[in-house]
Parts: sequence; C-alpha cells; structure tokens
Amino acid sequence: MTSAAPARRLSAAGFLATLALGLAILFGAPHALDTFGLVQCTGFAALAMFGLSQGFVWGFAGVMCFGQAAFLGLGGYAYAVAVLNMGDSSVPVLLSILVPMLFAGLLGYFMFYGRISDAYIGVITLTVSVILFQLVNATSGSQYRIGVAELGGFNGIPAIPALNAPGHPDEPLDIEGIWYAAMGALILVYALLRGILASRLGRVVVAIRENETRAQLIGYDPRLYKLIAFMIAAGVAGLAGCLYANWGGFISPTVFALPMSAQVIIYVLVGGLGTLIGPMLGAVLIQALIIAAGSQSAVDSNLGLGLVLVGFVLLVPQGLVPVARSLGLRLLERRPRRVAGTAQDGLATGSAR
Amino acid sequence: MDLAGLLAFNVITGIATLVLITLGLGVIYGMMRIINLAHGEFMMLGAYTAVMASGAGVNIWIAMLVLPPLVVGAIGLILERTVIRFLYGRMMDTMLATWGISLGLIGLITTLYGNVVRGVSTPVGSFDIGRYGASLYSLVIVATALAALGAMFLVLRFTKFGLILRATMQNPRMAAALGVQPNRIYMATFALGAALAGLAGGVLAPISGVSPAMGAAYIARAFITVLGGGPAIVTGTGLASSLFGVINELVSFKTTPVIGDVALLVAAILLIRVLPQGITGRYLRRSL
Amino acid sequence: MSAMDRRKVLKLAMASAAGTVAMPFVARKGLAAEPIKLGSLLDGSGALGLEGKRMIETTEYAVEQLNKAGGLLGRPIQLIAYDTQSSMQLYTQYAQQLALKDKVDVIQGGITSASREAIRPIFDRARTLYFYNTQYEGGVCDRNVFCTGSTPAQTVNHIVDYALKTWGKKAYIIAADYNYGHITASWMTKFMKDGGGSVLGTDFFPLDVTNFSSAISRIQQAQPDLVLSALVGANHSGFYRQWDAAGMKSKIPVGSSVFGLGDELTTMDPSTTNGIITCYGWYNDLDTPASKAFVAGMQAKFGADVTDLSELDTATYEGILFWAEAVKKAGSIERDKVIAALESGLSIESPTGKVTMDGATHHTIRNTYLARPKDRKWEILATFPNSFPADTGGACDLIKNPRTNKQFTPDLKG
Amino acid sequence: MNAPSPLTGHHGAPLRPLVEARGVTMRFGGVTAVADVDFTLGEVELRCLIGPNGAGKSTFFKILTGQLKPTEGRIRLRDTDITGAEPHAIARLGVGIKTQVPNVFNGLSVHENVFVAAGRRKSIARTRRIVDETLTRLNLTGIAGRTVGQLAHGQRQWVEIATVLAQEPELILLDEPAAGMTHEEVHRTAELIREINRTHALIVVEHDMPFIRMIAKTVTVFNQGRILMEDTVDAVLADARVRDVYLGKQAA
Repeated sequence: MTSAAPARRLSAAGFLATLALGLAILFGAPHALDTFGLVQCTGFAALAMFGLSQGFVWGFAGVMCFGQAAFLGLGGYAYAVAVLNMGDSSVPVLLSILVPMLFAGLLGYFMFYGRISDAYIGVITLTVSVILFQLVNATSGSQYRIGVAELGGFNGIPAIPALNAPGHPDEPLDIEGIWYAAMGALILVYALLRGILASRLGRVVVAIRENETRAQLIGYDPRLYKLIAFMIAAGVAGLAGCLYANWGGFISPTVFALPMSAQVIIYVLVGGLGTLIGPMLGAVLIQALIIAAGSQSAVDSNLGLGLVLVGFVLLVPQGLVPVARSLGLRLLERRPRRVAGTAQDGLATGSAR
Repeated sequence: MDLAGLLAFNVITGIATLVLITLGLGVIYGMMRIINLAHGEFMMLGAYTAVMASGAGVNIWIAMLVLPPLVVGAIGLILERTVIRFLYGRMMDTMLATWGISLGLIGLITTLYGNVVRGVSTPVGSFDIGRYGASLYSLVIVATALAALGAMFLVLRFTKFGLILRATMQNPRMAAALGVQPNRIYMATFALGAALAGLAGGVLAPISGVSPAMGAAYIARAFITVLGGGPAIVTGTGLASSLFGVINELVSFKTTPVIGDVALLVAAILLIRVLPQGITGRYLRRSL
Repeated sequence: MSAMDRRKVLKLAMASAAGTVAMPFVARKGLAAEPIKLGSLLDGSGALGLEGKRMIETTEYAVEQLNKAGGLLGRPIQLIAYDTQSSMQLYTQYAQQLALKDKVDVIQGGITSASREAIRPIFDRARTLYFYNTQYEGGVCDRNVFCTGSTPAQTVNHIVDYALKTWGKKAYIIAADYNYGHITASWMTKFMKDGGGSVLGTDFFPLDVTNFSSAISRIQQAQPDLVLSALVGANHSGFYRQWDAAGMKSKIPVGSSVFGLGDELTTMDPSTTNGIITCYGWYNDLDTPASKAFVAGMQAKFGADVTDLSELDTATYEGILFWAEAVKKAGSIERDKVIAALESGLSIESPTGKVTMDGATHHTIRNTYLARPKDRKWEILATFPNSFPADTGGACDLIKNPRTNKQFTPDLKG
Repeated sequence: MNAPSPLTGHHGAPLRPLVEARGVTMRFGGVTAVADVDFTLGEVELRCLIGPNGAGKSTFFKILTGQLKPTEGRIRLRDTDITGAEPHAIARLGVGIKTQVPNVFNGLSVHENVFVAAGRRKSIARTRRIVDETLTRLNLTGIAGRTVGQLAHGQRQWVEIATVLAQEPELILLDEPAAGMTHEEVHRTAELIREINRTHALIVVEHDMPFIRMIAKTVTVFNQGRILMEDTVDAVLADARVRDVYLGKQAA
C-alpha cells in the first residue's frame, strides 16, 4: 500500500477524534465547571469559532485577510441591533451570518476582481477594519439608532437579550443554555467546514492556494473561488460575533479594532496553517495565556503575545498541529516496520507536508 | 480671507505630518519590500524618547529632533539583526514577525512606564493669520518634513551610499558580485527607516498624547499612503501625502476628524484599486 | 482607534487584576468572623488611569478606616478590586466575575458613564447592590443603583450662569463622543437657552482624538464669546495645550464640566490652566476641618505627593460611607434591607460637608462650589449649599415606582 | 519573410483552422517579444515550434492561453475571438497547457492534482473514471498517493501532463515537455504525443532535435519574435538559416 494511506487514515481519525472531544466538552463542561467557568468557556467557544474563520480563509484559501475582526464586529452588531428590535433571536442569528457575508461579497469583489496582489489585500482588509472601527466608535449620539437599538458608539450596546430557543422569545437561555448553543454551533461549523474542504469546492479552493496559475489554466476562475471562500469565512466570523455578543451580553467597537485581528492571526499561526483543529486550539491556548498574563500586573500581556508571535514565526512557522501530525505520521510508519522487521529502514519517505 | 489662510496652513501641516509618518515606512517597505507592522511602535518609541529626554532636562530641540532618530535607529538595528535578518524574502513571515515586534514593544513600554498617557508642551508660541491664531509649532513640523524628504533625496541621488543602497535593493546578487555586503546594506536601510520613524514620533510628540498604544492610530494611515505612493520613495511619499493630506484636512474641517480619517483611508483604497502599483508605479516611474 | 480601546490595547480579554487586596484585619476585636466582601471596578491605567488611580487609593483608604473602626456588624470588610484599564470589555468581564464568582455584597465603581451602562444590567440581573461614585450627566433611575457624584443640575448650571453673567451670550460646545459628552452637552444647551444665551455649534470627539487643530479653527470661525468643554480623558487634555499654544487663552474664555478632575493642575503649566471655570462638589484646597482631615489621611497613607485629589475621590469615599451607615442602620447586609435604609433619608458628615441621600432619586443632595485654577491651586469663587439633583429629581421617583430602570435625558424640544 | 500558411491539411480536405492568429504583437515597455506573428493551426494537427531562447515561443504560448494580453493583433479559436480573454475562459474552451516551468499543486497528492483538473463540471463517477484512465495511461498509479512537491523533476513533468490531459482539452500546448527527462522517458513522451495526436491537435515547443524528428510533421521557426520559416521538418532541419539562427549568427 502506498505511504498515502496513513496520512488519509490519520486525518480521518483526527476528524472523528475532534468531534468526540468536542461532544465530550459540550456535555462535560456544565458539570465540571462553576457558572463563571462556564461563562469563560462560552467566550473560548466564540473565539475558537473566530479562529476557525481565519484558519479557513488564510490557511486553506490562502487569502491574507488582516481585518477578519471587521466581520466579527459586523456579526455581533447585526445580532445586537436585530434582537433589540425583534425580540426573538432566531432571525438576528441569521442576520449575524448574512450581513458579514454580504459585506465580504462587496469587499471581496472589489479586491479580487481588482487585480490586487496578496500583500495589498492584507493591508486593505486591515484598513477596512480600522475604518469600520472609527465609524462605529463615533455613533454614540442618540441620533445614531437603528429602530429601537442605539448603536451607542464608544459605549457599545449593553444588555443585549440572550439567545432564545426559536419560537418563544420570552424565555432567553440561561448561562448553561448559551454554553450549549455556543459549543454546539462550534462543533457544527467545524463539521461544516470539514465537509466543504472535502467537497469539490474545497479542493479547488485549496488547489488555488497551491498554484493559482495552474488552477486558472485548467479552467477555474480563482477570483470567484477566493470570493466564495472569503464570504464563507465572513459568515463564520459573523456567527462568532453573535456568540461573542451573547457571552457578555455586551458589545463595543473594540471587536472591530486591530487587537482582535492581530489575535486571531496568532491563533492560526500558533495552532497551525492549513488545519481546522489548529486555530481552535490556538484560540484557547492564547486566551489562556492572556488570562494568565492578565492576572498579574507585573508584565503587560502584550509582551507575552509579541514574543509568542515572533517565536512561532522564527521557530515553528507551520504551527503546532502540523508538527504534531507529521510526528504522528512518522510514528505510524515506523511502528509497522518494527513489527514486520523488514530490512529497508531508511525508505520511510512518505510524510504529509 | 483669513479663514482660507488658516485652512491652507492646516492643510500644509496635515501634509507635512503625513510625510513624516510615512517616510520611514517608505524606506523599509518601499525599498526592502518588508511590510513593517511595527512602524507605529517605532514612532511611539521616538515620542517616548522625546518626552523622557525633555523631562530629564535635555534641551527640547535636541530631545525632539536628535535623540529619537538615534535611539530608535539603534533599536531598529538590533531588531534587524535578531529577527528580520532571518526572514528576507518571506513576505508573509516578516509581516507576522513585525506584528509580533509591535505587540512586544507595546507590552514592554507598558510594563516599564505604565499604561498612562503623557505629554510634552510645544516649545514655541503662536502667531496670527488675520484674526485667527495658529501654532508656530506647525511650522516646525513642516520644516522637519521638508528637511527629511530633501535629505532622503540627496542621500539617494548624490551619495555613494545612496547609489549602493538602490543597487542592492534592485539586485542583491549583482551587488554582492560587485563586492557589496548585501546584509550590511539591509541592516543600514532598516535602521535608517526606523530612525525616520523615530524622528516622526519625536516631532509629533507635543501635539499628540504619548502612550504605549499611540502607534496603532498611525499604522493604517502610513501603510495606505506608502502603497498609494508607489515604489519611488521620495516622490511617491510626497505626492501621496499631499493628495491624502488635503482630503483629510478639508473633510475634517467640514465634518469631524473621524470622518476626515475615514475619507483619507477610503480615498487611498480607491486609488490602489485604480493604480495597483501606486502613483509612481504608473507615472514618474524614473523618479526616486 | 480610540485611545480607550488602544489603552486596553491588545489585551482584549482578562487583563491584569489589582488582585484581591486582603485588608489587614485588626486583631483588636478578634474579627475572625467571615468577611463582608466589597467589590471595586476602577480604571487603574489607560485614558482614565489618572483619575482611576486616586479613586482606587481612596477605596483602599475608606475600607481601611472601616476595618480600623471594627468593621461592620462585627465582621471585617474584604476589598476585591479589579483594574479595568479603561476597557469596556474588561468591565463586563470583571462585573460578571465579581457578581457570579466572588459573590460580593456591594460593588463600588465605574468611572465613565459608558462603563456604568455596561455593568449596570449585569448587577441588576445578579441583584448585587451597586454604587456609582462619579460626577456624571445625571438621569439614572434604577432601584439597584445609588449615585454619589454631582449632576449637571448641581454644577453645570452654575458654570453657565457665571459664563452668561461675565463672558457673553454666544457659546461653542465641545464634548467627548460618548453618552456623558452627549447628555452633558444637551444640559449645557438647555441652561444656555434658559439663561437667554445661544449655542453657535457643538462638536463631539472620540476619546482617542489628540489633534484639535481643525476644531480650534472651527471655533475661531464661529467667533463665540465662550467655550464650554465636556472633553474627557488624558488625550483630550491635548486640547487645552493646543488652545493655549494657538494663543486662544486670552481671546476666548473656557468653562468645563470635567477639567481638573485628573492631575491637570500638576502636569500642565499654569498658563494653560489658569482661569478655566469649573464647579464640583469638592476641591483639594477646600479649608474645612473634615476636608483637611481627609487630605491629611490620604497623604499619610499614600505619600505627600497626593495633592491632586478631586470630587471623584470624595464621592468614592462617600459611596462607601453611605453603604456602611445603611448596613449599620439596617443591621444586615441583605440588599433590600440596605436599600430601604438608604431610601429613609440617610445623612453623613463627609469631607465635602453634610451630604443627604435623596430616597426618591438615589442621588445626593450636597454642597457644590465654583472655582478656577490659579497657579496650580484652586481659587473658590462661590458656594452653593445643599443643591438638589433637579435633573434626575424631575422625572425619577423610585419610592413610588421602584420597578423603573431607565436613564432620563433632557428633552431639548421643551 | 512569412511563409505562406498551408491552407489545406495533409489529409487533403479543406480544414477550418482550429487556431488563427493575425498580426499578434507583444511589447513590454521598449522590448518587443513577439512582432506581427500570423499563425494558423488546423484541427488535430501537430505543430512544433523551435527557435533559440528568447525567440518569443513561451510569450506566444502565454498569449494563446490568455496569461498575457497581446499589444496588437487578434486570435481566434475556431469561431470564438479569444484575444484578451481571461485564462480560465480560454481553458474552458478546451485549451490545455503544460508550462515551461512545471505548474503543479505541490501540496496536493498526484491523485488530487489530476482529480481537480478532471472534476470541473463533471459528475463524481465520470471524474473518477477520467482520473483512473489518465493515471494508468501515464502509469502514475504507483505514486498516486505521493505529495507532488516531493517528486523528482521528471515525475512532476508527467504529473503536469496528466493534469492537462485530465482536463480533456481539444488543443494541447506543451512547452519543453522532454526537459529534464531520462532518455527512456523522452521516448515514452514522443510515443504519448503521437497517440494523443490521433484525436487532438498539439503545439510542442522543444530544443531536442532528435525528439522533434520523432514527432514533428510541420515545424515553425521563431527568431527574435518573428516567424523565420514554416515547413516540413526535413526542410526546416536542412535549412542553413535555421542552423545559423541556432548558432547565434543573425538570419538574412
């Protein structure tokens, strides 16, 4: 059997293992943690989903988006404004996905169909998130309102009604309910993205990342596929924004700001480019680091974050999960050889990138 | 009429400020193709040097115009040797590494000096345009910007170092073949860019609140102006800063500073969409 | 990028907590009983760091005083304080931590009105008593909340009266672009119109704006007789420097509802600060015995450089005093009993003089003083004893209808 | 001097040209890479392009595939004008190209490379059939699971050829397919090209004269962006001017 089998077997096993782990956390957490711990984990779940969106658009589609926070913010604000006006949270959740997707469609069309090179896409997305931040930050006058909901500018929107089971708006979910919604959504989105990547669309998107010219020469329009990937990621980031708004019942313009975009990039880089599990692990790891660094005031947590980012770029550019995966592969190969005791030891060549 | 005079004065100051903010990045990105996301923090270091030095009794002019470029240039040198050097040619990784440096610098300064906003008052008084008062300090900003731009042009155009610098940037292998040490040139260029950023920080310190996180306000503006300017550093920075400076000041005056900033950024994005290589990517291609 | 958020900078989530400051228990009465927990949420750094640092010190000083006097109901008071670093995200994060995890009995804190509005709903839901001890735009009507800071009807009206009398009829308003700035600007406009004056223009600035050249040009173009400022935070202090640098100090006088609450008098040179008219519930240089005792006590604990105390600090001190008196009167720390005690017209002797808690509005009836900086000292110009919080009083009566939970704002149409 | 293009194919029937280029010119700033080229290719015809490095062959290919937009001139693919069209649009009309520098998906496996090429707008079942056929035809089944990035240069050439075939194009452009291949692989490539030419038209750029001799019928010689001559392989190879051009002496 060619050496590809272990790689494919490992990634399939990886998928099932992650799903199992996810479900275990979903049902285990409420019993294992106190209320505050559960609230904390809901925040982790929202940021893990945000990491997924960056992992998908940058890791798989190769689009260097440096302003993913723009979509997180749009999703959060769309949810907050809609639920304040409508009461029932079902439609607002949809809006928190569709509004960022629409915005990504417009921005994506503007960039991808504009012959703009990768580095410039990074700078333009960064600039767009700064523009959104400055605009939303300046809407604290009472005249800036959509229906009943005041945008509140710098003050943000406090007391955002929580998610409620579809159909009965007057019973908002309690803290445990919000946890099940957040973690459940994270597992669903992970499975969805995994499905997309296994589908033909996903393969072409990845192929375009590998070699855009070849993809073009076999008939695929890279601009269209990048746009689709950009919009999917924006939708996921929007949903993460909705969960983030539910986590604290509050949202402020800081969700659009540079720090948010910086952190999600660190999640993906630390976790691993080209993986889905990586960004999620990266999100939890980095948030834990920030909390640890935050609880003591001797050293500012940015110092830690900066060192982690520079360290990973220099030493572990491909991130933790790919390193773990290639180690896993190498172990997988070496094990049968020892069992079979065959002579050629040096020929274990196959190893996933 | 006085109002027009005042407005023109504000526009010129705005342009000069943008030139100062952008020049250092123009050198590092324009010549070395390194996307330096720590540019804002280099300016912050310059501002802190100015505030600390003037606080320690150093003459205000030296504290603002001399010390910041030297201190930040040295820091730039160290960072190039320790981090940037390993990442030449890997555009993505330099972007991430410089973002890491930016976070690290913010964290370091916050740890050392606390996350508090400081300030230093402008060393010169005011003068009147008709019945409007205007700050003399703006003239200092304009003068420094012109001096920096002029010096950059002279160095690149007439000095041996400038020639070697330009040659190495265009074709490092050929330069090496002619006996030039490319990595030494890279080191010097990065330090030069950092020094210019430090100068900008030092000069702008009096008119802005100096805090560890002040850099973030400049990064988007500086980048978009450099991209808008195009490959030629001096001409590109000059033209782009003039165009965006006018838009920013006029819109700010008509509406609010926030809308002014947003107008600048939007105009820049539209320009990049029309001229993907920036102004000097298309016109004045031979200029410096 | 607003300075506040940049101040929070890149540590979006749980930033540094001042840590649980376990107060030294006074062994005298063997207060081994289970401590009463007092939560504090104040900005120790960032744009509000200047004001916040002093307020945190005042909170520690007040709790230490209470513990020296044997604590409350025979139990020591444990202070649990978190440094929110001028970040809205951290306010909500730590509010939940105090309410859900630490389960404190009372919360004192919040500086900007934005942070108050972010955490007020959390404490309503968690039914944790909340004291907001900062002068603000007034109008908060919430059974669970008590405000000891002065409100525009007690201060801004006096500034406007003085301005109309001495400077002229036409004003230009500049304010910080968040709820405090907007509502205070509305009160300024209302008082100017009531006094027969007019407002030529109003500009709002996000908290991170530091360059005011375009604003100064616009003010000069409008040629007002006076400028009313509700700018907040350290970045906005740049305005006063640039106003002085542009030589405008001598041409157009300035009155402000916020200036001087931080360390402006110590860090700015007198040429910038002299003559700016302000009106607060207390000034550092007020020479009454109680005021001097307070300043001396703070200097003894935190060093002689403590010379820039302001109304924010005395209000914080009064917040804790009122809570303590109510607990003693109610004989319990149970929320509804303490609220009932507070609504029964409680009065305390504080550094600012006699202060009474108005049961209907949950605000304080206090003395306010008009003053202006003169060579880094406050020159008191006038005193207004027992000013009533008319702005909140007009619409809010929590005794008659306790379930109201709203912030009333001035309607300018009237 | 432009040779008259053969209007009738070798099978005698009047052939509607598959590709017809008229006055195609490509200027980069001051440099003219391709100057006023007229070129015609019949259905199912095999044409070889030869000429020294920098003669404009690869540039001409890039114009054919839309990677470059010609400064002047028009190109028609059957009855569609493809001048200045997007590369993916031209590819969809049935043009496949193996580029001079291998353009393959390094991070994907050989199987995935061919699958992506085969899978456009076809059912899963049909795609799998094409993939298996192509892999067997180019006997790549043995290394189907391997990541292309780690293969030897010759193998990567084969993977790229497989990708182009899996696209089921009607016109196949091969830019130096034999470069970096072993002697035995060169023979296999020539054999493959003859087999493909039974049903598809091909244009092959090559320097390896023995290889040209194995496959060519008509040969077009490029020099300094112009067509020097266009004739049967024997006539071209015997022509003095072609020899001079290759040895660097300028032609008449």
